[in-house]
Amino acid sequence: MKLIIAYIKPEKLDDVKKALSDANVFRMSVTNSLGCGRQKGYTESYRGLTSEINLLKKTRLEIAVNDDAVKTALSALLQGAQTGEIGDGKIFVVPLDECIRISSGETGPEAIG
Amino acid sequence: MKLIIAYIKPEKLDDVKKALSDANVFRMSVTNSLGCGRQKGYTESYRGLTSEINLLKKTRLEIAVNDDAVKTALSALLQGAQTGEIGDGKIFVVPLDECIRISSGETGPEAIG
Amino acid sequence: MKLIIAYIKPEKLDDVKKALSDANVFRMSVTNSLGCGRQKGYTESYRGLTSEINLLKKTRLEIAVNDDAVKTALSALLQGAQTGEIGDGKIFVVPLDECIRISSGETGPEAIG
Amino acid sequence: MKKRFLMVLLVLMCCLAGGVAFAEDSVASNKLSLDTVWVLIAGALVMFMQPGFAMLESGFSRAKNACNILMKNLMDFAFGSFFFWIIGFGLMFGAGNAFFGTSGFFLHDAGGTFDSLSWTIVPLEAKYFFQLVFCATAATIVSGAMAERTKFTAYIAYSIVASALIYPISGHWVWGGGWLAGLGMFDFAGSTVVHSVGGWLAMVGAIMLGPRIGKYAPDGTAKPIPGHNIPLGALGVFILWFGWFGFNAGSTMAAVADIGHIASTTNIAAATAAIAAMITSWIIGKKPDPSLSMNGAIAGLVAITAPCAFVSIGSAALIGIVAGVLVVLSIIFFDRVLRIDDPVGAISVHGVCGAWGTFALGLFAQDMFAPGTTGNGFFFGGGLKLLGVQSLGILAVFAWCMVTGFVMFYLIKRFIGLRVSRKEELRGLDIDEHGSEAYNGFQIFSNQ
Amino acid sequence: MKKRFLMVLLVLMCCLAGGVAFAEDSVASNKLSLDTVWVLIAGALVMFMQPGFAMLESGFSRAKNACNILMKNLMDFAFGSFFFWIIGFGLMFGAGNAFFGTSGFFLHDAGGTFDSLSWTIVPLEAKYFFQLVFCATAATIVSGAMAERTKFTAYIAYSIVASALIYPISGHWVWGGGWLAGLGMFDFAGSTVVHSVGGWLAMVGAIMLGPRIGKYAPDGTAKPIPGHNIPLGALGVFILWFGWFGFNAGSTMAAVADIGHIASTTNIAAATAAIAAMITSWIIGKKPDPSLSMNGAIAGLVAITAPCAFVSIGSAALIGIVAGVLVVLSIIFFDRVLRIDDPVGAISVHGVCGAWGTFALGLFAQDMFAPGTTGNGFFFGGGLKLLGVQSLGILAVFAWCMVTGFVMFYLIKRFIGLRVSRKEELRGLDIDEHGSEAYNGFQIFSNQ
Amino acid sequence: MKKRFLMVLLVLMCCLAGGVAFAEDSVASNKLSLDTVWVLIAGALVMFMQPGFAMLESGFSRAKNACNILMKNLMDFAFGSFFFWIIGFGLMFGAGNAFFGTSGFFLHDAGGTFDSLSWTIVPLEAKYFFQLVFCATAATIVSGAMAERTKFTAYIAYSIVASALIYPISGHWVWGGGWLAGLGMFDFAGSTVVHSVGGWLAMVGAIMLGPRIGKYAPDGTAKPIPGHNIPLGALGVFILWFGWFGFNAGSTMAAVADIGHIASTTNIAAATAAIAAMITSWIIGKKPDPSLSMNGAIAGLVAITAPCAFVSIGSAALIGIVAGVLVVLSIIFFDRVLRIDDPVGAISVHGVCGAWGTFALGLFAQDMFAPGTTGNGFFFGGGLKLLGVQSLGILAVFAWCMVTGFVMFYLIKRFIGLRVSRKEELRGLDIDEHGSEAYNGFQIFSNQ
Ligand SMILES: Nc1ncnc2c1ncn2[C@@H]1O[C@H](COP(=O)(O)OP(=O)(O)O)[C@@H](O)[C@H]1O
Ligand SMILES: Nc1ncnc2c1ncn2[C@@H]1O[C@H](COP(=O)(O)OP(=O)(O)O)[C@@H](O)[C@H]1O
Ligand SMILES: Nc1ncnc2c1ncn2[C@@H]1O[C@H](COP(=O)(O)OP(=O)(O)O)[C@@H](O)[C@H]1O
Repeated sequence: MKLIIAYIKPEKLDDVKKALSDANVFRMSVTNSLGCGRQKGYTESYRGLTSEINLLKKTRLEIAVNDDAVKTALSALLQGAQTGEIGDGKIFVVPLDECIRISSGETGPEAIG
Repeated sequence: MKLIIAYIKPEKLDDVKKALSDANVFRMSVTNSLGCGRQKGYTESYRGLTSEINLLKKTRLEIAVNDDAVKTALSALLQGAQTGEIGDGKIFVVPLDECIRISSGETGPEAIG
Repeated sequence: MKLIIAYIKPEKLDDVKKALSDANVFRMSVTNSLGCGRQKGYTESYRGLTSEINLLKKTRLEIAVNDDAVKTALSALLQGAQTGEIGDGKIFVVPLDECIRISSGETGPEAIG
Repeated sequence: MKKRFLMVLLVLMCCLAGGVAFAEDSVASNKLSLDTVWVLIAGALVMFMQPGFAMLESGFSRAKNACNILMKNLMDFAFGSFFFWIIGFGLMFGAGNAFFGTSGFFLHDAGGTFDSLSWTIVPLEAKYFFQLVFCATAATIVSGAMAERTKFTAYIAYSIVASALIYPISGHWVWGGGWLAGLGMFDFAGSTVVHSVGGWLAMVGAIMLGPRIGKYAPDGTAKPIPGHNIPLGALGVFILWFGWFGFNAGSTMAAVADIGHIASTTNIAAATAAIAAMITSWIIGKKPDPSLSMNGAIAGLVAITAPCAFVSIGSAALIGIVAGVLVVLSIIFFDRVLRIDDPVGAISVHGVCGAWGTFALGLFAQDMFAPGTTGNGFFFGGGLKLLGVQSLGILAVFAWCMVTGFVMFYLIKRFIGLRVSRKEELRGLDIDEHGSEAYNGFQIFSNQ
Repeated sequence: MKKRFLMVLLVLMCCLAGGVAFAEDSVASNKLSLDTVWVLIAGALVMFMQPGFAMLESGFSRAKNACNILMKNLMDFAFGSFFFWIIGFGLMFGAGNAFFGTSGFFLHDAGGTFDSLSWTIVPLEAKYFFQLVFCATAATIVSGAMAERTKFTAYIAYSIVASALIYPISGHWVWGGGWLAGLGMFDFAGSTVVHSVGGWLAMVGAIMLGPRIGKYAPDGTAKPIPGHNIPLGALGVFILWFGWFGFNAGSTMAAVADIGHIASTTNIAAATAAIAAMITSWIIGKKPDPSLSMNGAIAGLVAITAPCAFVSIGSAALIGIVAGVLVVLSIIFFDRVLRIDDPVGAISVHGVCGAWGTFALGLFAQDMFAPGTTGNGFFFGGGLKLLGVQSLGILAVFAWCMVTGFVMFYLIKRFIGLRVSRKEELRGLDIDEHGSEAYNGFQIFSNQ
Repeated sequence: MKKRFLMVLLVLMCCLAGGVAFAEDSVASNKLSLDTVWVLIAGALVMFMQPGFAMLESGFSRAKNACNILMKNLMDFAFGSFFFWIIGFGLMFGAGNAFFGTSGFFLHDAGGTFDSLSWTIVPLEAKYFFQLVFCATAATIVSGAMAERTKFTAYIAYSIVASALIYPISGHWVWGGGWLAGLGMFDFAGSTVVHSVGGWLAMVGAIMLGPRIGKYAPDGTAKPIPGHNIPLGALGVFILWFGWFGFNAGSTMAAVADIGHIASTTNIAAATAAIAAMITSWIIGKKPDPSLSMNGAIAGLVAITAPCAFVSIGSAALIGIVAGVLVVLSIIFFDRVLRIDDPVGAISVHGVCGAWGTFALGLFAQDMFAPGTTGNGFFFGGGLKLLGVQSLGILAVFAWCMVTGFVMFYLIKRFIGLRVSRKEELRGLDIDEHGSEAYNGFQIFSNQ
């Protein structure tokens, strides 16, 4: 099992969700985060003083999947989030030792979906 | 060492914290997140237009524990968060290679607690 | 590759960012979180009733690095965040199986930076 | 086209004056216009207290219920405006018996119907408008105490009954020429008539609802459930303070120089009460509590509402100080001892301090401020008579609200249901009652 | 030093009165003072509607565009104040022809220049101030419909043209002694003159801009884009309701007892419209929708603006009910059928309900309220004549706004550009247009 | 019971009039009533500026200090109301010497005590109420400049001293018949008397406190610390603009037709200043800055406060333009050159533009607006005399505030402590000073 962590552009969330569900991945968790990547930031000014905003708003997804689903999930993520521009985001894959569904206590691959 | 990531119902946070501290787990980090799981969402309407909210509000816990404490932590989590209903949430266990206490620079199992 | 997760004091973020960039680590993601650690909380009161706030505000960093950069990143983190006081925070290091840059589809070590 | 309209009005006025010479006619018409302008502006200020309550109440409760509270505040004013026109105003001010009016519904004046308001010369509709906003104030007080757990439909039902029946009837006793007025009870701008009625109904409602989930630990200790937007609540408090100048000074329903006095007593009582509440909260809780200090200001305003025209500035300052201390102690008493969950403190602010203000009139009134009306109060050698009548009025209105409140909420509970489901309460009323969120896009912890 | 100033004023007034005896002089000067006080206070209340619109519009759109909307509301009032002084007031009320004024720029009164406003005795500058805030109301309506995607510079350009030219000219037709006034059209406080003008210009603007990204799915179904701060929006609605007492009752531009009637009709229409809109939204969407109910209240106020002085309270209640139902249906119609993206419902609230109110005047007017002006409307036996003129007025103003609106926005599009870039719209206008964030530090989801 | 009260009042008024015929009597009583109504409403509008400041200041600072700022704004008004009654009003307007009043404490009028206010006929308590809200305005200005780092107790101490002593004494010089009045200085509604006093005290406070942590980089460059809730700040600005009609037009303290002129000059100055500030910020910072534009509107209002009754609309527009440019440059100057950390720009808005407005009176005054008072200013051929006196007044009040401000804040620092600890400042004053959070449940980044 793997835990996929993806940072995407906020406005791409809907596309990504669609691509994932087309790939039969329905479970995920979403937060927002500020990201510092290759993408250049922008300038904000307040009362005549400017500051470089290099922490850009990103949406963070966490998706736990079974080993056999990793590939489809990743390609769905890529498909949904990719525009080819800098700032499209990153995907990280982390090993997942265990997964438990709280309601039933089920564990392992069955619990993921 | 393991990093436990748990998604629970927001209203269960107090119970979970109590169960964990009963099991001698006192350290944790909490954020909130939007989750897409088996639980059905609800309908929101705005100005006559409805939309299906399938990203439900969940509370996300991150708990780093030593290997010997994983079991007790997990059962405490289960005990505190379980109602038996869909939507109770999920627990993910990820391997943790290293842990460092910033204040002292201690590393490994000593640094966790 | 490793995924470094660090909880630091909010007011230390600027120092940490500076230390990291001095160590040539430029990419990271930031969220805020509530943390329960060794640091004692404070008391809040509302309408004459007090409650112990033991979930303190922390800033959470996620930094993916190549194996050879782990050490410098960690020492930069320590340097930027350390005051020696309780509450300075924690660093967790998690194995990272894969990393993908969404814009280009690059994977592995090249995709990290 | 307003031009033609105005000319006609002018002509009309001249006609009204009949054979009287022009100069005199205009003096009278100026007086009428001036009084009407004043009553209307004061009424608009009182109407503006509606957002004051709405902001205060929503700011002091949780984000997940904000839309619901706002809707309640909007809708009780809407329904109140309608039903007070149809029924309420007639019950309150129409000719009838010592207990309620029996005529004047739909503002129908059959001649002499509204003699109880003949002491002010402004047109009937100006009277209706001014009295209506008072009625709405009483009604809206309740939403704060019942916040975060009441069914929307139940609240609508309550607000109709309160505006159409409960408030007008006890109002008739004091302001409509009813039995309390006959006995010589005084309540200048409504500490009892408006605020206590709201406060006591709030109490019945809060009791019948029970506390919010999580408010009391299994062992009975009260837990804080902090408000989500204190700046919004503070704005509400300031708006109320502002509107209160219309509430109290406007209750002359005539433009008289005396309104300067009323504004001064009103303001000083709010000020000293805010200070006293802050200090009390400081002593009890080790820190000056913002929400209790704000409650203090409102408590002072509620308390000075009855006596504002009859007491000196110094007395007003004292009345405010007592109100400020009282409101904090009362909030703690209701919260911890009686365990009645009142999210914004409406019972203590409006019920308890409304009673205190009405009673204080019996203590601090001085004949010199309105000769031939209240006479002197207890502290100024007037003996116990006035104090007795005031106390009787307080108790009578209390009893009236208890009885009618319980019957009303019982029937609502029976036939509509009073409280939302546990699940709905946990998720927030905004989603289940209105399908809405107050702060879309904001990341908000929702673990309460 | 005010002392000396006041004395001089007093002397001046005596001089003005010439040989007239003191008593009469003072009666007249009292009347003048009173009228001026009333007009000024009413004007200030109308000015206060600016934050009403600002809060409503920013609360009902997304957090990432909040600063931008606030800036637009602030700046259209600033530019409007300036250009209405220079040009607008003269075009609207200055002596001229049936279509526009040709004199009175910079408030220059060459004697008889402002005869169209001679029905009110208040000083010229009081007239200017009162009319200015009406102009600003019309102008600011548009920002809501064009929210979240309009270039700031384009909006500034629009606001100058609207305040200096478009609004004053159609205003001249009805209020400045122009051709519609000549035909006998009535619009007491501006359902058409103010609100419809704003609403129709808003429509043109929204059409020419196109919908916000994400508003319509590829298959054309409308998607909700919820507002980010409903409490702020609700505050705006309450402020507008409050300010409307100045808007309608102040339009007498004289302190007359009739304002009590106007306040009552105004309030009841808002109330019944809020109720009707809530029920309509409840039926259609299964739940009582907060933002539509709030729109309902404003729709009622817009509708009663034209007839407020000419209809009974009962008629006002009916006018409000129709407005409440109409506004919800109209919002849905524009949103789903016409697919014109209007984030806050400005077209339906101000355009459609402004037209309804003007039309309703022709249905519900009763001669008794302002004898010799409107005469009876259709429902009171007055036949179709009034209704016809009212309809003509509605159509004429509609046509005027369509034509001038399209020309204006076309030119702006051509020479300035109307819409921000896709990237800017996605990131929010606050950052790219103003380098600012409305809620610094708050964690906000920005996936829309 | 109000009935009886009113009747008595009527009788009283008749008695007051003695042997005078009825018609004349009523003319006078109408005038008295009208003046009182006007002063009271204007006073209430000025009181409403308190939430204006509270919202502006809390919106423009960080979320973690919002409760603290609100409490300061609430409490300085509460303490001010109290101490201005006891001491301040007597010091300012009581009979005494050229430097301060020595009688009239507790509003005690021993006959002729308040001759300095005898130019207005309204009752003494109306005068107190109106002057009180001006005092509170001056006092509350300071909280913005000292925001986010001042101890709560220190601020309370400051607010008492300022309302009871500093403001009343310099006020006496200009408005209480003191030496500046004697020399012929004019300040119609308080550019200097109210705003500059607040602004200069704010400057002393900000200097003695030092900048907020993180405001200046080690190399001295200023860093932006953005406000957390710009919509709230914008609401504050609009409320202030609204309240200012009471501030300026109400300073006639009599209902005179001239208030139309005052409202127009006031409004146009605010408008042009907002535009000028926006353009200036646009030129300097490449984008139109919301918070600076809003400061601009207030700067224009501050500047026109002194000359509003004495200058033409055109002059007012110019005064506003200068104020708008000046305020932006001044804010930048204080921020970057002098490195005085003023989170909301209070020093520049109230101190600097207050001085500019007072000076501008000497430039733009025209005899025709208030014949026999100011005479013509420099630009209208009046020479340098008026300008000289105005300048002297500006400098005298500046010096007074510097000296008393430094002494006061020094003593507070010594005996109470002026600034919170580093830890408290980092965590936010809300938690350590009040044990509260402004936005409970909201997830807010707190890395500053
Ligand atoms: N090494 C990293 N560690 C943690 N987060 C990262 C890392 N690299 C990128 N991110 C996250 O991904 C987001 C997108 O990065 P960006 O550089 O814009 O993507 P790209 O390089 O594909 O253009 C960043 O804003 C940040 O949140
Ligand atoms: N595969 C997954 N990946 C990431 N998050 C998940 C996954 N499955 C569940 N979650 C998180 O857990 C929450 C609870 O899931 P839910 O389906 O409601 O639980 P259950 O299946 O136990 O009823 C979800 O809202 C989501 O935040
Ligand atoms: N075992 C843990 N699991 C998850 N998060 C932790 C753990 N220990 C610490 N943290 C996070 O780190 C933060 C700092 O912990 P703290 O005890 O204050 O540090 P220290 O022990 O170095 O003084 C906590 O607030 C919490 O967010």
